[in-house]
Amino acid sequence: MTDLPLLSLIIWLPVLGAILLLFVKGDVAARWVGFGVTALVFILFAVCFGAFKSHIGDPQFVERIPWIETLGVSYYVGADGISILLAGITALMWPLALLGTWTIVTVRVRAYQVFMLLMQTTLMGVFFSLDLFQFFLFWEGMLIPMYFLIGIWGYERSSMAALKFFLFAIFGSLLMLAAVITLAFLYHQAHGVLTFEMAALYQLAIPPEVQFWLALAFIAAFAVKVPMVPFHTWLPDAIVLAVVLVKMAAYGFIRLTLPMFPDALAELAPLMCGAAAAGIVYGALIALAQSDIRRMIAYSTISHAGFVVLGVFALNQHGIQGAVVHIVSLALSTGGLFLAAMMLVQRRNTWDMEAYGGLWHTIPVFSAFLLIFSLASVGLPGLSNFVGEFLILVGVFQQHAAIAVVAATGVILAAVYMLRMYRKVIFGPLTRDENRGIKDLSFRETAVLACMTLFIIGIGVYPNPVLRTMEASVQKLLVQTHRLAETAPAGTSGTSTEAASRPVGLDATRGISQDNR
Amino acid sequence: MELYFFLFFAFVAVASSVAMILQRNPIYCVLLLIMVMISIAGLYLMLDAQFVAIIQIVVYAGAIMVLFLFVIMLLNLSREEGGMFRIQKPTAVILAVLLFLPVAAMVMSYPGGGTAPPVEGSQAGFGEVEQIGTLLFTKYLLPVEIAAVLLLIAIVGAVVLTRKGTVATGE
Amino acid sequence: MTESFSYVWLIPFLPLLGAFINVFCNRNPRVSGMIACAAVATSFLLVLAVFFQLIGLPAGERSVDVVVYSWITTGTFAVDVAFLIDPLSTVMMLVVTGVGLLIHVYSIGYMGKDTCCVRYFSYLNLFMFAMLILVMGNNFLLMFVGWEGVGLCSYLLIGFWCERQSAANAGMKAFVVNRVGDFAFILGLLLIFLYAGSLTYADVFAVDPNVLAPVITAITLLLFIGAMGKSAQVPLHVWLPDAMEGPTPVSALIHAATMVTAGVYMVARCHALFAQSATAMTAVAVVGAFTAIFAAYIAMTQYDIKRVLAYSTVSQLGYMFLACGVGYFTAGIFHLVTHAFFKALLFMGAGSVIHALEHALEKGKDPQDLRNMGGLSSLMPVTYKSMLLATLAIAGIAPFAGFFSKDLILLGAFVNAPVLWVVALATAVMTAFYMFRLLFMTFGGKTRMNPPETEKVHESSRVITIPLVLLAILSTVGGFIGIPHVFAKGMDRFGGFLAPVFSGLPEAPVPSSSVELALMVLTLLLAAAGIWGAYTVYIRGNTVFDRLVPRALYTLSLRKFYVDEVYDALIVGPIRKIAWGFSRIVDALIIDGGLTLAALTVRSVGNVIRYSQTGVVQHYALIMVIGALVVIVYVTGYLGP
Amino acid sequence: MIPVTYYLILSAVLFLIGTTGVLIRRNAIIVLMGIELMLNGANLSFVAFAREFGMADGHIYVFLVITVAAAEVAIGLALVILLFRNRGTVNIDEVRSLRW
Repeated sequence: MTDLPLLSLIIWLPVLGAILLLFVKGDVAARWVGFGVTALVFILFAVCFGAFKSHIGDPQFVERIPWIETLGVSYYVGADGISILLAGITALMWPLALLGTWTIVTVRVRAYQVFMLLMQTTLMGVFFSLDLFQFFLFWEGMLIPMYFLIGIWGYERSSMAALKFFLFAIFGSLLMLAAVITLAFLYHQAHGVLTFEMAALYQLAIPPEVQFWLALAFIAAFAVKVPMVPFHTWLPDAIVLAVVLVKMAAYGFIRLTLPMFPDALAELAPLMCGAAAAGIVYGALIALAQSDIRRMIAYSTISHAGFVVLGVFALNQHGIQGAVVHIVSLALSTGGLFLAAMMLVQRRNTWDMEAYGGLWHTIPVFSAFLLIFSLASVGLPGLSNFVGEFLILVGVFQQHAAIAVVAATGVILAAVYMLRMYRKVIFGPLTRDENRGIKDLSFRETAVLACMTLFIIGIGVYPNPVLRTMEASVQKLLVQTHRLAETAPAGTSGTSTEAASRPVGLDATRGISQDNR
Repeated sequence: MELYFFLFFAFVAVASSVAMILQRNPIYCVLLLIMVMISIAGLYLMLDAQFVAIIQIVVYAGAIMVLFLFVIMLLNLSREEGGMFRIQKPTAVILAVLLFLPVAAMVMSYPGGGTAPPVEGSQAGFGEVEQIGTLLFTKYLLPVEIAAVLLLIAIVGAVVLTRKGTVATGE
Repeated sequence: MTESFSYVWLIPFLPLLGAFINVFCNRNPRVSGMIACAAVATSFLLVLAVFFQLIGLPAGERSVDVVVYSWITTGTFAVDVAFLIDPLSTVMMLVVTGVGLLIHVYSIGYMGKDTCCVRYFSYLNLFMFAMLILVMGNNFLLMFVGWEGVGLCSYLLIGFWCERQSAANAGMKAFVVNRVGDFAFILGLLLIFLYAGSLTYADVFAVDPNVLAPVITAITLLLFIGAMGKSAQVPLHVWLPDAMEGPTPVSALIHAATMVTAGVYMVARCHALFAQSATAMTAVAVVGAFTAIFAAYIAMTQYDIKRVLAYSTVSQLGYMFLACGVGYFTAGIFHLVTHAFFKALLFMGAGSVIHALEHALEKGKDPQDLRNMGGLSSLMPVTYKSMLLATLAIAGIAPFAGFFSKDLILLGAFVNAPVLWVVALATAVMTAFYMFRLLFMTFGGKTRMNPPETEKVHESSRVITIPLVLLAILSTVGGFIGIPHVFAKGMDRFGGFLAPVFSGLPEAPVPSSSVELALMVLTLLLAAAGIWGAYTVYIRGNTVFDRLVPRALYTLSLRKFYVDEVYDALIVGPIRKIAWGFSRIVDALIIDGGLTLAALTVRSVGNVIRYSQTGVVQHYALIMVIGALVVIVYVTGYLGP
Repeated sequence: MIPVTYYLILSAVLFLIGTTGVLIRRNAIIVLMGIELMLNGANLSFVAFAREFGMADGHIYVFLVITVAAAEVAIGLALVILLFRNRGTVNIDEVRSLRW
């Protein structure tokens, strides 16, 4: 069974679905085809996850077909611990998103399904590609369906939002393209042969100052997608797919920046952690002042994305594993929150929180789900976000204590703005009479939200399967990240090759006092 | 001996082209241009390019110039009165001279000049129709096909453009 | 030996199961009460079984770890869901499930008619689950899970009647203030993990002191701030009085007996850490004492029956922290247990009074306001008698529970920190005063209700009164489990039971028995003085105190030292402004503005270049020729021969 | 035998005369003729080099240039006719509507 080219199937099946959609007549049929294909992809993924051996760090299910020999580019696909988790959450979220927005998207349904399927393909492509050129192609390819999805199905001012998003993304990708080419060129210079294979590029010894600029280019490209604070203004208008992008950007960080530029990271990591922590507080503060649910969720995503970046740039086992778990739970909780908000708005089509209030008795089921999603994103222990957040804090605390404290304040602010939204929308007296008529969630909607809640609680209560699948590959990544750092001046404290977290325990005082003070 | 022929043709070409751009009456311009073309055909002959010379006269001078003539007649253009020239006349001349200088300098520095190879010594039939024909349909097959398509498009375009009642003509 | 305790995971699981059943499988309100009580009753029985099994073990080995499954394992960070069964956690479990059971029974009567009481009982069960996890966890992270879970349930239960805006606000306030405490708690955890390499109690306490030395004070203070947030000590106490918006059994369970004591339990559990840092101990003691007197002072002038009890809880918690601060952890826990009894009883008594008055008073008269009550002793005898016993207990009158536990704390304070002892004494007087003021205003004196209302007042149903009576008995008898050895050697079974947990502490100095007796008499006299004061003012209506107490002091106390207003002005207001500033100015203007600026510059440059298109063909030709010229010159490299 | 440089100089001269013609004349047809002259100049240098290197490829290029010229003239004159029909004039100075 596993000789079947699983990964290629997962990547290209949605495209087939999209083509199939062209011949389908009628909205409902289109929706069923869209849902069917994504569900099939999920089943395929489940098989893949089952066959995945978590103790090996290197990529599995590898498929390689030479594509452009002259450039040394090949269609090189493989899944390791981290990418299989991120791809898994995408595979899970897509059918749920399609099912969730069944009645919400009514205009041009067929095109919507086509674009959603195309986007899934490009996403899977990004997660599974081991060839830098192919990675870049999927990365760019992802922009087109997103542009249309934001442009057509976004909300008012959506065309402007789509344009703004596109410009930001293009700005980022140009930098990345430049970096990719220089990398390939350097490799060619060093080894004669021209290749874009990531594994090969990891081994490349790049002089530190060049490394600095390359790292900067990659980071800028991904920072736009995260979005990090200065580049985030496109998000509030293009909230529809914000969560997806966080996954992409974080994966970009983990897969490309960390292993390739160890020396540059020695200086850049504290900077990025500081920026991320600032992003957390900044995003949370602004979310506090929003009266529009959509913008509030957008800024909370920015705040949570800051946590993810913080985890990634902690450069140790806990930080990165925390970041990946946080991405997975972010997709579930914020995705669920936004889906629920869309369902509510579909009934009353206003995004303003003030228009609601006292909904607890009119729509109890919805209120319960909204409560679970809000609490998940606040980081209540026992739900998935807490596992990620706590691991990130543990990871960052070892490297930069002050930054961890700032990030931890994000926890308080998160509670404030999320519960403020909940109080305005659900609690309080039922004053407006148009709120009385709202009917509760239909069976389909409940099923979707229930499935998400199941996963949120599941990961919260028993996160080990998720943690174990990526343990080996994070280990390998860290060995990769710190290989040159050892020769570099004692920038990062991780001396031994095993997990970079400081050798804690009895000699902890020596290790701590040496670089914390 | 050949030098005289060359000088003669060159002089005719240059003189008639200068006359052409200064001539007020368009018909005379066309005739002058035909004169230039014929003199250039002569030069082609001196350069053993018989086929091209013939083409030059038949197609270029014969067909294209006649087309010009036809159009001038159609539009019934008379002598141009008044400011025949654009105000930018001096700039144009200066530019022409400026443009000529580097080219001339470059050409003069060309080493191979002066030792024209013996005409008979080269392969027989150089520039003959047979050699051109083989070349056309072997090495340059693709360009020929493209040229054919180009002509087709040109014809269709011209017809469409000038037909009455189409969007282009605005009736 | 651990397998014998393997059933322990059922104790927290049963309330969770009850909550699950209530939420998903049950719509009928009456049945939901039954399910909830059944769940808590079975877990109470299990706790009793654990208690007796633990006593069976020799004193030394009374600490059992029961590991259920490994929760998070990444590299060096390994935390698993495991329960620690030792005397301290067993005592807490007994209190939580015991008092919890009585409150569940009480709630059936109290909430019976409420429409959505199914939701109420599921929340109550969820709370029990979270509290048990907090108490039974064997590592800090599991305690934190319980910590936040309990915070969540108090948020849900305070905001239970969510139609009332005040309830919603109170719920959010409680959660946010708790979150501030949890923020400090998390930082403490991080520090512990960084230095001790693990989060399980056994490993952390086993780390030898000089490893933790540089950060021990930081860790303990951070943990204490977390405790202050949860147990409503002075700077973070603002949420408890507002939490009275929730139904009364909620106040009884959460805001009297269990949740608020979580902080004391945590400090007691980490006694090994706290003992290593003198500054932390003094901080705990000082904050405890100050909170005690501060809250008692405010409680004296409040008119809402539940607010008086809320401030009294804050004050008694201050006592417990004082006890821990001066090293008498056993006394702290003992007071926690006795306080749970009589405070739960007081709240439930108040609840039955409010319950009765709700129907009796006309519209618009607040059933919780003391000024609308009076003379209920004859109308509600059982409630009156049980509340009388509880008030005597809390005032610290001889045979009752409060006397023994408070006396131990006073003894500890006298021995270790005389200044704080004086403060504690003053608080004892105030406590006696405001408790009996409450008693006399509700039950004593002539009724302030007009005749038609008094007919409608009648004693609550048996389901409510039985728990009252049971707790009354416990309040009176409760003290005897910890009789100080002054009266009877070896009778201090409570101290003996907890001794192995606090074995690591330096032996507390024991004053001579005569001094102890003198202290007891002194406290008794002061308590009596307090009672006499309340009697003269509220029964005989004597206004002697009005002339004595300056007007300013009275309003200061009535207005709760304006703490809420100060917080709003200093913290809530500025944060809202900063947030508004950030979103409107920084985000909208600067960043977005920057982008639109870039867009504008591009357009303006475009405008300038636009004029180069003149429309005349020759110009274009000219430009082309110039271009050609430039290229040729560039290529050939020279401009002429 | 005439050196190839003479031919090149001549073709440059013709080319430049054509360019000046294009730049200074107002009548569209004359401009077109100027362009034809420029093309002829180019052809001349093609043939001259063909002769120089003994390769007939130059002739092929001339042949192709002629076809292109033919196409270009066809369209050019069609436009001129249109211009005349719409605006009544052939002077490109008076046709400036396609501007900013």
